Amino acid sequence: MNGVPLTHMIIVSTLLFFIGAYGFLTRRNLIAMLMSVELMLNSVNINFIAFNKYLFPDNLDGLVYTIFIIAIAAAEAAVAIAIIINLFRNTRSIDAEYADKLKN
Amino acid sequence: MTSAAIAFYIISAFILVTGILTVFTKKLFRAAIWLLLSLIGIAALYFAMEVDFAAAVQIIVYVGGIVVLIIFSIFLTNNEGVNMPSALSKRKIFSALASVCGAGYTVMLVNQHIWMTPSAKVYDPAVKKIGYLLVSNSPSSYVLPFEVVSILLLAAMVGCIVIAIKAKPEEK
Amino acid sequence: MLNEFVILMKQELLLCIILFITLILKISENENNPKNWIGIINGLLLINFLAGFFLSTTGELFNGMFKVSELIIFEKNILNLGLLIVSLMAQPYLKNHKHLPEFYMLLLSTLIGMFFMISSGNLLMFYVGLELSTIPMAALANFNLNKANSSEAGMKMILSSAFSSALLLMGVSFIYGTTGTFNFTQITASLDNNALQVFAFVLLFTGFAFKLSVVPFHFWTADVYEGAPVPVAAYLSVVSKAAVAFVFVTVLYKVFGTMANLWYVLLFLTSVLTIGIGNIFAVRQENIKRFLAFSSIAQVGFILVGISSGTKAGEASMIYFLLIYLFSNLGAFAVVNVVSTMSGKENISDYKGFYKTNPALSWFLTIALFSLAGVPPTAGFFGKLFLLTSGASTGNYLLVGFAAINMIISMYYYLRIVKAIFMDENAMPIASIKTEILPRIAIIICIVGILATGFMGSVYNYIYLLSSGI
Amino acid sequence: MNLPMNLLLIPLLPLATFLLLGIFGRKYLSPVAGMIGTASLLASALLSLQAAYVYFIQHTGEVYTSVVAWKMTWLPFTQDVSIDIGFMLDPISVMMLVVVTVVSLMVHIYSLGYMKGDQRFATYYAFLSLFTFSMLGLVVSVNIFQIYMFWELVGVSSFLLIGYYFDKPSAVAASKKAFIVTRFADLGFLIGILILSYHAHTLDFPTLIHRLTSSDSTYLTSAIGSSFLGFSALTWGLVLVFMGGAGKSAMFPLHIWLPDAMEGPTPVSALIHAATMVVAGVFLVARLFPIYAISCPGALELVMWTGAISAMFAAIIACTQTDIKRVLAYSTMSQIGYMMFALGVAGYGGENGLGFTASMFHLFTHAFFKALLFLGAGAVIHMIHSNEMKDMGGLRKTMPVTHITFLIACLAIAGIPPFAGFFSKEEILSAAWNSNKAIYYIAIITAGITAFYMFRLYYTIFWSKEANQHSDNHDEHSHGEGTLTMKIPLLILSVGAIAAGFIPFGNFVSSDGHHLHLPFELSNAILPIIAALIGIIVATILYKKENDKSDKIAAAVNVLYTGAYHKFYIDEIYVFVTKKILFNLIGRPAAWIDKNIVDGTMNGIASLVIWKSNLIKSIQSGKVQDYALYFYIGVFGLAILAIYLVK
Amino acid sequence: MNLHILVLIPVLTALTTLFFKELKQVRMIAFLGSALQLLLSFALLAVFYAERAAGNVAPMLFYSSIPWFPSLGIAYTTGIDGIAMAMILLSAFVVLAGVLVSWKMEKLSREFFFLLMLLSAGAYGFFISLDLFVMFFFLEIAVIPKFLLIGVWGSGRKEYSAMKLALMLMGGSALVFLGLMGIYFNSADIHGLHTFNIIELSVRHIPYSAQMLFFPFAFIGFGIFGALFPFHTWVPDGHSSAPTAASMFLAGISMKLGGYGCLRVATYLMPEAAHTYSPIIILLAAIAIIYGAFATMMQTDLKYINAYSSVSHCGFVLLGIGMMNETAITGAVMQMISHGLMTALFFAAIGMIYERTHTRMLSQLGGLLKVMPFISSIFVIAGLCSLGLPGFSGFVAEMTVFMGSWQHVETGFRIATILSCASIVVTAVYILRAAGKSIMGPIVNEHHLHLNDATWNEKLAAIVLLFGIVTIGIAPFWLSNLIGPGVHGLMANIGRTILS
Repeated sequence: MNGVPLTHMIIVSTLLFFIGAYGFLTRRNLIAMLMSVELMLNSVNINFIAFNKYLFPDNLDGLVYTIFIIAIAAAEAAVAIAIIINLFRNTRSIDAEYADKLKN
Repeated sequence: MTSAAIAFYIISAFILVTGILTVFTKKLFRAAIWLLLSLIGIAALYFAMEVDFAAAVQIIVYVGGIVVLIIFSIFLTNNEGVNMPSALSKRKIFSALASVCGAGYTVMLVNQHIWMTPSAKVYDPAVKKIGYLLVSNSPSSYVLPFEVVSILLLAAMVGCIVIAIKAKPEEK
Repeated sequence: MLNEFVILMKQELLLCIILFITLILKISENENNPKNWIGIINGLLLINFLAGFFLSTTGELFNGMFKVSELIIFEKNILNLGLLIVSLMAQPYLKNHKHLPEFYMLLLSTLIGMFFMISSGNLLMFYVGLELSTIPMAALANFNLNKANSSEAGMKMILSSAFSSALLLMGVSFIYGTTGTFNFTQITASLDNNALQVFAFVLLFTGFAFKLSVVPFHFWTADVYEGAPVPVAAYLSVVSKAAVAFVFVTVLYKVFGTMANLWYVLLFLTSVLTIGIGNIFAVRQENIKRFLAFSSIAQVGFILVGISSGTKAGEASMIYFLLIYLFSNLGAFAVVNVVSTMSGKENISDYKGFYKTNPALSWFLTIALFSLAGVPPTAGFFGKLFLLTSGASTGNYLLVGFAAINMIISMYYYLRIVKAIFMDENAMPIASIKTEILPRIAIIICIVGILATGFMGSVYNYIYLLSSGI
Repeated sequence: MNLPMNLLLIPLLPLATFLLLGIFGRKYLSPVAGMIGTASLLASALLSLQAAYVYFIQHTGEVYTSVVAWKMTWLPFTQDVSIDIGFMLDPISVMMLVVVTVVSLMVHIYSLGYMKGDQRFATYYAFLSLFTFSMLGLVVSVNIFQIYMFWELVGVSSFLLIGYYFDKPSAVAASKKAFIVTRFADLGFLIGILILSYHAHTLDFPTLIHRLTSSDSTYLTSAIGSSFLGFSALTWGLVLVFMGGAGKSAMFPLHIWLPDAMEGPTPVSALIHAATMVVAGVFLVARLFPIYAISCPGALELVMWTGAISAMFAAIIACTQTDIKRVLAYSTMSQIGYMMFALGVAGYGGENGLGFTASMFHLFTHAFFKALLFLGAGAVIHMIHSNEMKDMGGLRKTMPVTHITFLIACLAIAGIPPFAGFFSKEEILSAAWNSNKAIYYIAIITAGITAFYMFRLYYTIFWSKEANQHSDNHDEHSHGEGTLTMKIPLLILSVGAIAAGFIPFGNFVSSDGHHLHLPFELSNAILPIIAALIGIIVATILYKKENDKSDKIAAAVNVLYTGAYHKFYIDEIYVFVTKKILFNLIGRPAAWIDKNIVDGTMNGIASLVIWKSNLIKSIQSGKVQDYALYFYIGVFGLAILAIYLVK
Repeated sequence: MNLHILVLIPVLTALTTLFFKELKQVRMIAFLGSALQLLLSFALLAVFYAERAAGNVAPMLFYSSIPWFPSLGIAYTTGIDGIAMAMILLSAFVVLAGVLVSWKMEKLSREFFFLLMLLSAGAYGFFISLDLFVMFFFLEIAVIPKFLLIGVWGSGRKEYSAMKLALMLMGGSALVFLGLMGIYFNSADIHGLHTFNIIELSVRHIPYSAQMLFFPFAFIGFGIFGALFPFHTWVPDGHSSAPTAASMFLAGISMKLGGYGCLRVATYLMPEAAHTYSPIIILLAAIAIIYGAFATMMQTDLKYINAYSSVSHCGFVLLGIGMMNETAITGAVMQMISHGLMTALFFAAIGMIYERTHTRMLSQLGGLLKVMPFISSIFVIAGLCSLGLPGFSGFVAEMTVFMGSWQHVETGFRIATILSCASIVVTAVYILRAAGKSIMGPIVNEHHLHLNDATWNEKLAAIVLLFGIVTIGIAPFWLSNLIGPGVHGLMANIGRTILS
C-alpha cells in the first residue's frame, strides 16, 4: 500500500466510525442499531491494523488487538441479538422509540 | 498515484458508500446486505494491506457469523420486508450535526497530528507468528487474554442460551 | 513458573474452578432441588473469599500484562465479599428461578473479568476484562426472562455499552497510534500530551465514566437497575462499579499521571454534574431500585471528588469508601430484594408503615440508608468525609463545598424513605416477611460491616499504607 | 460598730417561711400557715427594732456610718466588678427595716382575719413572706446589683400577689401590667447600672459613691468625660437608674400599673402598693443620693420635677375616682411624688440636706397612715363586698373602730397637726421653700387637693347615705367589723399615724450621716394647714350629706373632670403604643416574616430542588438513542474542553 | 477519671434497651443509666475540683488521646475544662429529666429510649472530645435520632418538622465540615503535618486569610445548631413537633452543641477572624434576641412560644461569644447552661399539660393552676426563670452577658447591648401572656376540671431540673468559678493571637 498516507487511512476509518455513530443514533430498529455498532467497531479495527502496519511494524500488537475485538464483538452481538429477540418476545416490538417503559 | 493507492481509494469509497447505505436504507434486510458488503469491503482493505489473517478472520467471523446471526434475527423478528419507520426529524438533525461535527473534529485532529517516524522494519503478519503470539506461553504472548476471551465466549454462549432459548412460560 | 503463575492468579483460578463446577452441575442436571445448589455454591464462594487472604504474593506475569500487588489482592477480596453477599441475598430470588446455574456462571464470569481488569497492566487485557465484566451483565439484566422491563434493561445495557466500547476502542486505537504500545508503563513513558493523545485519553475516560455511571454517561444506569432483577442491580451498583473505580484510579494515577492537571478539570466538572444530577433525580423517584440507582450515581460523584486530589489519601479514601459503600448499598438492596421477592412491591410508597410489620428489616434498611447518607455512627459517614477531606487537600474547597451542600439534598431523599418506613400511615402495609437464612446472613454481614468498619481505623490505615497516589 | 449577726435573721426568717409554706404549705400546713408566717415575721420585726436600737440608740460618735455586717462575693464578673451579697446597715436601711417589718407584721396579722377561709391561704402567706424577704433584702443591699436582684424579686412577688385571684381576668391583667411596666422601668435601671459600673469599676455602694463623688477621682472624670447625645455618661446612668425607681414608685408617666394593682387582696395593697414596695424608688434615689447631689444636679432636677408633676397629677385624678382603692392608689402616688421632689430639692450635707431627711421622714410616716388607710378600706370592702364608693355610705355606726382609725389616717395624710403627716409634710415644704418656689406652690396646692379627696372618701364611706342601708342586705353573711385580728393592726397603726411625727427624725437620718436639727417654723406651717382645711371644708360641704353638688361641679369643669376621670388617657396612650406599635408594627411583622420570608426561603430552596427535578426529568427519556446522543455530546464536549485546556 | 465512660454508659444503656420489650423494663434501664450518668457527672465534678485544687493547671484535664485514623491525623482525643464540665452536668440533668417525663411512652418504647440514649451519647461525646473530627462525628450523631424522635413520636406537622430539622442541621454540619477542612489544611506545622487536635491547633497559627475564609463556615454551621438568625427556622417547628423529651433535649442540649462549637472551634481556633467578624455576629445575635422575642409574642401555641423564646435566648449565647471578652463569654456559657435547664423545664411542663389536656393552644387553655397546681407552678417558675428572675439561673447568665457586652465601648456594640437588654421586657410580656392565658384566668374547658396533677416521675423530673436552676440561681459563684478558668484559658489564647 505504498503511496497511501496513513492519515487517509485513518480518515476513512473515522468517517466510517461516524457513519456508524449516525446510524446508531437514528435507526429506530434495534437490530439496525446493532449493525451500526458493528460498523463502528470495524472502523476501529482498520485503525489498529493501519497503525500497526504503518507505524509499528516491529510487532503485531495492533493486529492481535483487532482479532480480540472481532472475537468480543461477536460475543457482544450474540448476546445483544439474544436480548433483542427476548425483548421482541415480550413486547412484540423492536422499535427503539417504543422501548422506553423505563424512564424519568 | 500507485495502483495500490487507487485500489485503496476504490475500496475505501466502497466501504463508505455501503456503510452509508447500511444506515440509510429503509428495508432492514437490505441494510443487513449492505453491512455485509461493507464488511467484505473492509476485508478487501485488509487484503490490500497484506494482512491476510485479519481479512480471513473478518470474513469468517463477521461475514460468516455475525451478519448471518443478524439476518436470522431479522427473520425471527419478522421485519424483513417492511419499510422501517423513519426516525424523528429532530433526532435526525441533531444526530447528523453531531456526527458531522464529531467526524470533522476527529479528522482535524488526525490531520494535525504528526505521526511518529515508523521503524524501518518490515511488517510481517505471518499466521505462524500470530499463532505463536496468541497461544504460546512465552512472557510476551497474549495467551492470557486469549484464555480470558474464551471465558467470555463461554459466558456469552450461556447467556444467549438462557435468554434466547424458547422459554416455556406457560408451564406455570 | 507454573507455581508462581498459580499463586499469583489464585483468585482468578479459584473463580474459574467454581465456574466450571457450576458448569458441571448444569450439565449433569437432574431434578435436584436447586436449594442444595445454592448452599454448595455459597459455600464455595465463602471458601473463595477466605482463600483470598492466604498465600498472597505479589508480582507480574506476561511482561506486566498481569500484575498483582497487595492492594490489588485487597481490592479483589472486597469484590469477592461483594459477590458472596450478592449471592447470599439472591437466594429468595433464585430459588424459584429455572436458570440458577447459569446465573452463577454469568456472575462468576463477570467477576473474573473484573479481576483481570484490575490486575491488567495492558490495554488489551483491560479491554478484555472490561468486556467480560460487561457482556454477561447484560444477559443477567435480562434474567427476568418474561418481563418486558427486564429485556428492555438488558437491551439498553448491551447497546449502550457497545456504543461506549466503540468510543473507548477508538481512544485505545489513538493511544496505540501515538505511543505504539498497550503496556501501561510504556504508555506513560511515551506520553507527550499532544492533541490526539488528549482526545484519546478523553475517550478512554468516558469509557470508565460510562461504567461508573458518571453524568452525562449515566443514563443507562437507572433504567437498567429498575428493570434488572434486584440482585443483579445490586451487583451492578456495587461490585462492577467498585472494580471499574479501582482500575480507573490506577489508570489515572499510574498511566496518565502526567495529565493530572487535565483530568483534574474533567473530574471537577463531571463530579459536580454527577452529584447534582444524581441528587436532583433521586429526589423524585418512586421506584426504590431506581431511587437507589440515582443515589448510587450521586455517590459516584463523591468518589470522583476524592479521586480528584490525586493523593495517596485520595486513593485510600476511595477504596475505603467503596468497601463501606459495598456494605451499605448491598445492605439496602438485600432488604429491597427480600421485600420485592416476597411481596412484589418496589415502590417507595409501598414502604409506608413498613416498620409496623417488619421492624427488623426496617431497621436494617434504615441503617443502610443512613450509611449511604453519611450519618454517623455508620461507616458511611467516615467514607464520605474522608473522600471530601482528600478532595479538600488540594485546596479545592469549592468542589468540596458543593459536595457537602449536596449531602443535604441526599439526606432529604434518604430520609424520605425512612419517613415512609417509620412515620407514614398505611392501610395496607407490606405483610410481615419471614426472611430466610441466607439473605438474613447477607443482611447481617452488611449491617455489621456498616457499623464496624468506621470504627476500625486500622482498616483505613492498612489501605493507606498500600495506596500510593500519583 | 459590731452588729450582732442574728440580724441576718431579719430577711432569712421570711425566706425560710416562704420556702416552708411554698413547698409544704398547700398540703400540710394550710390551717396554721397564717400563724407560722405571723410568728416568723414577729420575730423579724423584733429583730429589726433591735437593730434600730443597736444602730441608733447605742450609737456612739457624731456620724452614722454605714456598717456592712456581712458580705460575700456572689457572682464575679471581672477582676474588680462583681455582684456581692451582703447586709448593710445605715440610717435609711435601718429605718426601712423597721417600716417594712412592722407594716408587714400588721398586714400579716390583719390577713389572719381578712383571708380566713381562702383556699390558698398558705400560698398567700408564702407570697407575703417572699415579698417581705425581698423587700428586706433590697433595703440592706450592699451592692447596686443586689438591689437590682431584690428589686426584681419584689416585682415578682408583687406580680404574684396582685394576681392572687388568678381566676379573675382583671386581676391577671393587672398583675401582668404591673410586672411589665415595672420591668420596662427596670430596663432603664439595668442599663443605668451598666453605665455606672463601667465607669466606676465597681458595684458596691460605698466604693461606687466614693468613686463617683470625690472630685479628684479618675472614675468620675471618665464618667463625666464620655458623653452620648449631649449628656454625660454619668447623667445617663443616673437618669436611667432613676427610671427604674420611677417605675417601681409609680411616678408619672410610669404610674399606670399602680391603680390596676389594686386588684390584689387589700392587705397586699396596704403592704406593697402603699407602704413598702412603691417607696423602693425613693429609697433607691436616697441610696445613691450623694452621687445625684454632688456629681449630677441635673439628674436630681429631673427627680424633682417628676416628683412634683406626679404629686399634682395623681391628686387631681384621685378626686374623680370612685373605687376607694383606686383613690388610695392615686393618693399613694401623690405622696410618693412628695417624697421624690423632696429628694430633688435637697442638697448634700448639713442644712442643704433637709429635703433628704424630710423625704425619709415622710416615707416613714406615710407608711403608717397609708397602711392604715388601706387596711381600713379593706375592712370596709370586707363588709360591703364592693370597692365602689356608691355602694357605701353611713358606715360610721356599724364600723366604729374602722371609722375612727380611718379618720385619724385621713387627718394624718391631710397634714393636720399633730398627726404624723403634718410634721413630715411640713419639712418637705420647708425644703421646697428653701430651694424652689414653683415646687413649693405646687406642693401646697397638692396638699389642699389631698385633703379634699381624702375627706371626700371619708365622707362617702362613713357618712353620706343613711346608715344601715347595706347591712340589711348583707345580714346573713355580714362579717360585721371583722375579727379581732383585723382590728388590732388598725389600732396599732393609728398609734403610729398619731405618734410617728414626734420622732426627732433629723437625729437619725440625714444626707451625710450627721445629726440634723429639723427646723420647725410656724410661719411655714400655716399655709399648708390652711390649704388642708380648705380641702376638708370643701369636701364636707360636698359629700357629708348625699347631694348633687359634686355632680354639678363636675359638669361645670366637664373637660377637666372627664380627663381626670379617665386618668388623662395615659392608659390609652400606652395601649396605643404597645398594641398598635409594638404588637402590630413589630411583633406581627416579625412573626409574619419568620413564617413567610425566613422560613419561606428555606422551604423555597427545597421546592426549588423538586421543581428542578421535575424540570429536567425529560432528559431521562427512556430512549436509548437519546442516551447515546448525550453520551456522544458529553464525549466531545469534554474532548474539546480538554484539548483547549492543554493548549 | 476516664472520660470514655461518659460516652460508654449511654451507649451501653441504649444497647441494653434493645434486649427488652416491655415499657416497664426499658424505662427502668434508661432511668438507671441516666441516673448513673448524673452521679458520674457529679463524681467527675468532684474529681475535677480535686485536680484543680491539687494545682493541676493544664488547660484540659483527664486528657487522653487514642489514635484512630493516624494517616489523617485523627485521634480520639478527650479532655475537659470547666466549660465542658458544666456542659456535661447540664446534659446529665436534662437527660435524666427527659427519661422521667417519658415514663408513659407506650408507643414503641424501646426504640424511643434507645434513640434518646443514643442522642445523649452524641452530646456527651461532643463535649468531651478535643479532636475536631471526633467532635464533628458526635455532632452528627446527634442529628438523626432527632429526626426519628420527632417524626415518629411527635405531634402536629411532625414529618415536615422532622425533615426540616434534619436538613437544616445537616446543612449546618456541612458548613461546619467545610470550616473544619479549612482549619485542618491550614494547620501545617514546620513539618507540613496537619492536625485535628484542638489543643495542638490552638498553638498553631492559621493564616489570617484562611481564617477569614473559613470562620464564617464554622461559625454559621455551628450557629445553625445554635439558632443563629436567620437560620433558626428549624427551632420553632422542630421543637414544637417533638415529643416532650425530645423537645427538652433539642432545646436543652442540642442547641448548646452549636454554641459550644461556635466558642470552642470557631472563635477559639480562628480568633482573628472572629474579631474581624464580631460586628456581624453581634448584629445577628441582637436581631435574633429582639426578633425572636417579638415573634414569640405573637405565637399561640405553648411550644412555639418556648421555641421562639429559645431563639431569643440563644441569641444571648452568640452575643456573648461575639463580644469576645472574658465576662461576656462566661456569660454565654452560663446562658447555655441556664437556658438548657430552664427550657427543658419549660418543655417538660408544657408536655405535661399537653398530655393531659391534649392541646397547647393558648385559647383552649386557662385556669390550670386550679386543677394542676404543681404543673402550673413549674410552668410559672420556668417562665420566671426565662424572664430572668433573680434566684434562678437565667438572671445570672443574662446579667453576666450584659455586663460583659457593656465592656465594648463602640456605639454600635452598645446599641446592640441595649437592644438585647430590652428583650427582658419583651420576654416578660410573652411569658406573662402565656402564663396569664393558660395557667391563670378562668377555666376554659370544663373537662379540664377532672385532670390530675403531676405524677411522681414528672415531679421528680421537674425537681431535678429545678435543682439545677435554683442552685445556679442562688449560688452562681460555683458555676462562675468552674467556667471562669476555662474561659480564661480560651481568652488567653484569643487575646494572645489578636494582639500579636
